[in-house]
Amino acid sequence: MINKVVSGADDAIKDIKDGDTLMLGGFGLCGIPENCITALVKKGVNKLTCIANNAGVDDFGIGLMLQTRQVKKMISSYVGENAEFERQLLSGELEVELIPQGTLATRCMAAGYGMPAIFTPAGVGTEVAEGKEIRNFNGKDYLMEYAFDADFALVKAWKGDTAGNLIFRSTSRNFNPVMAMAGKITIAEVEHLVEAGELDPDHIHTPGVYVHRIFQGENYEKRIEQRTTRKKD
Amino acid sequence: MINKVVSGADDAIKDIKDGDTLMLGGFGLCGIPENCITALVKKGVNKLTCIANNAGVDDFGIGLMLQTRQVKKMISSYVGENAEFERQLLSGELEVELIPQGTLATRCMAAGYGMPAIFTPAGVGTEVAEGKEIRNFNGKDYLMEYAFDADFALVKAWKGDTAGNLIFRSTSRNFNPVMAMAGKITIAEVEHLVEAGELDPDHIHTPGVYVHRIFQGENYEKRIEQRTTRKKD
Amino acid sequence: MLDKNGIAKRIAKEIKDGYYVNLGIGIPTLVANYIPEGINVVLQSENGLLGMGPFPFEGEEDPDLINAGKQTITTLAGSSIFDSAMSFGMIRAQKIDLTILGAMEVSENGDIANWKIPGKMVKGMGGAMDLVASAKNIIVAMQHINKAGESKLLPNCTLPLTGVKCIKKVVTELAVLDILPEGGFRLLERAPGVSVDFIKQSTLGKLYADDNVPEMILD
Amino acid sequence: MLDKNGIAKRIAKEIKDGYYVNLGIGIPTLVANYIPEGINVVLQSENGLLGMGPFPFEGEEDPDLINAGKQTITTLAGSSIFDSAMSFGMIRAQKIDLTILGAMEVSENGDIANWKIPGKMVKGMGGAMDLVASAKNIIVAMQHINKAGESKLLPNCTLPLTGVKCIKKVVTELAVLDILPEGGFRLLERAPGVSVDFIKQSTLGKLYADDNVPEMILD
Repeated sequence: MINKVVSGADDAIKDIKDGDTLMLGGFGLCGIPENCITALVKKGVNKLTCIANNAGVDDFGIGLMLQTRQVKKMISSYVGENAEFERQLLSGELEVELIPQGTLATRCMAAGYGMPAIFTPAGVGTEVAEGKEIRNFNGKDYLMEYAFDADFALVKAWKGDTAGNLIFRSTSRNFNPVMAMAGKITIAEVEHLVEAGELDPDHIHTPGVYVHRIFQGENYEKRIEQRTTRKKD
Repeated sequence: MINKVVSGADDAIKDIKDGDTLMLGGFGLCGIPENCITALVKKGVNKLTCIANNAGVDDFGIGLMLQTRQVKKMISSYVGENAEFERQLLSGELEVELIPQGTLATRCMAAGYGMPAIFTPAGVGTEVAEGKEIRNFNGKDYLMEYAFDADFALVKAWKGDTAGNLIFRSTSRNFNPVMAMAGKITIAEVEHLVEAGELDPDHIHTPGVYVHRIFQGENYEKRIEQRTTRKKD
Repeated sequence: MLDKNGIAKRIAKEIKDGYYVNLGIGIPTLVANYIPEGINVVLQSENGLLGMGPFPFEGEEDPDLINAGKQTITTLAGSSIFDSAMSFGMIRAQKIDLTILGAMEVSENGDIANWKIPGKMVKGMGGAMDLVASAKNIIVAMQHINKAGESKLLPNCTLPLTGVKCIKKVVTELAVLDILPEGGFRLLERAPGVSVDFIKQSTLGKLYADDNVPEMILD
Repeated sequence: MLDKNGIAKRIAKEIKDGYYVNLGIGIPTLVANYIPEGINVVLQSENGLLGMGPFPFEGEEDPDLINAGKQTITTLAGSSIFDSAMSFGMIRAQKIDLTILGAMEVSENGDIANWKIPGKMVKGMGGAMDLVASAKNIIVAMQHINKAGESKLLPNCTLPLTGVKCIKKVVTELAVLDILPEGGFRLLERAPGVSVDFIKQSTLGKLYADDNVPEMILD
């Protein structure tokens, strides 16, 4: 089996350079590549375009890269849970492209499946449709949307093996598998790195062929954005 | 949770009628819906269009439905492992539409994902492209292929729960999950039917929302088409 | 006049046995509290879960298990997890029977605006555009009139649209209304104590109302 | 002149460390037997497996575990299983580094015919059209001349095509040849004991050959 293990986050992201387009997995703060983000902040790489469903909060997730003004453009479905984001957007320092969440996910999948474009009804008749090709199938209008083209995809999995196979845990799966498929180079950080052979082939969510580098992550904070509970009766 | 359990194959297929379009999971004889096929033969429903990667062998799989002349048309990528198939084809009793295997799979997936059409380079410049729209993306030609529209999908899983969630075993997965997503009505037969809650939500390949009826199959033969082995040294 | 819980309670009566339901953020989330006993319903959360359960007990929150509103939740027996592409795949393929979401404005031809107010910080449409464009059955939970007393049920939406000709039913603090295929709101039920005349005054879009419109039955 | 195993052996030398490889039915399957030691290669089987292992020991066959040739096989440590859509998704997205497949005819501009003989029972293209249309690196394992002594390396294919302008390298019982971007076969190596003249005679398509073409080194 081909070994994809690298020593850690710094090593994994070492060739990410100014102006690159990155995909970052996660939904809100759930399932985000915490170690890679820390390493990107440390490396200080700039003018990044980030494709990610959300932009983190002020002091966590992609918010950390906004604080250091490393992000030129966000391509997301829902943003603005952080004051710094809003400030940069209003001041024109930051560009934002808002995309329906399903379109965002499917444009990732399209890249991973070698499909140059997909059709979706999301956004027909709205400003999202401006300048896009509309096509009618069976009486319903669809927009043609293109596959993403990302230099790197940074994803976070629960378990991974040395061959790059990934297993996600619960709803931290979200965008991670579709982005893992879509990066020209895919970097996976995992909570538990195991030897090839320890994962059941039937349980693998992302086959190792899609993963170029994998490392054992550390110090996961896994912050909760909306802690909601009920009381025991 | 919504209960999808029906009593058995006869019950599950009771409303399949003459002229319907069926998808049948499996690759060769691996992972085919054996119980549903037996029930279809027993019911004697006719003029079926079958979307399936292969057409079985003379005395097993879809071959059983060919013996009884229940199939009007096969939509497949590779057929003809059976003499009766060839006889019916040459005599004009049976229609066959041959489709590249990846196109077949992706047209199923497109139906399950609500995408009316997909683009694939498979078949460009060949007779498969005849009459189809060709479109160039980034310097490469692609064919536009449409999502399938099937009345029923018949799939075979290893485990399933009462909520219709499915888990497949090894390469018997093949076309089953993409067809399970694609049927207007999806019928799943499983080797092991368990209560909702017994399957790990992270291990489920096909979520129950795609499955309309599920039953505990019986008497699985799981025939091997090409038994290849090596000797212990 | 209904409060938010009243709106949620009335909408819950629209949920049928065997439905897969997607609940948006806000009032729609409250609907889960009023699903009638004996009705089997599966809640979808578009971040990748079928079978959303209640909030966890204190101390049992799992950061890896959240809903589309980023709230900590639980799973149920029979839940399944999937990625974002499959989640919106099943939405697009109309496998979800009912979608309930909030709105800022709805027009008499079924257009909806619920994501953007020009001049204000725009957070994004999230999954709303996918949901309204794909769902076969959408109920909007919204306020009939804004704080200035202006109608939010309009001839045409004034805000940027989320989707066109997609809304079939609206439940507000004042009324239950269908949107007719040929256009126009049809008044089906009045909130307790609200007159047909008041609903007429409060609806700027074309409204069809009989003289005898029944009052909602909430329990 | 090489036998089938010789062709497979020569092709195996094209496989580099870290390659994901799809092997077609026939001679390509034999290539697995000659992958050099110390080279880490992962074999993909397009029915849904990465990490194809050897045939099982007698009595250990698993009907649920087959390759695209429907043969019983095994998995290896690090194998993964997926559905047919993902399998061809990774093929289409060019995640597979090398595809090796058989052919009936190849043309000097890289067209390939390997699925249909008019007048004969047509079994289908299986995954071949997807593979040739998508793969960035395809090697064809084929016979240079048929039993009647006629060339199968042609100016244009006479049989219905499987794919156009997609083949870059051909290994036959006589030679290793590249197909040039501008068209034409370029002779790279001769099989042991085979002369350049014989290869010229046996190639109907345009052939570029130096006087000194090295003999293949197989071990």
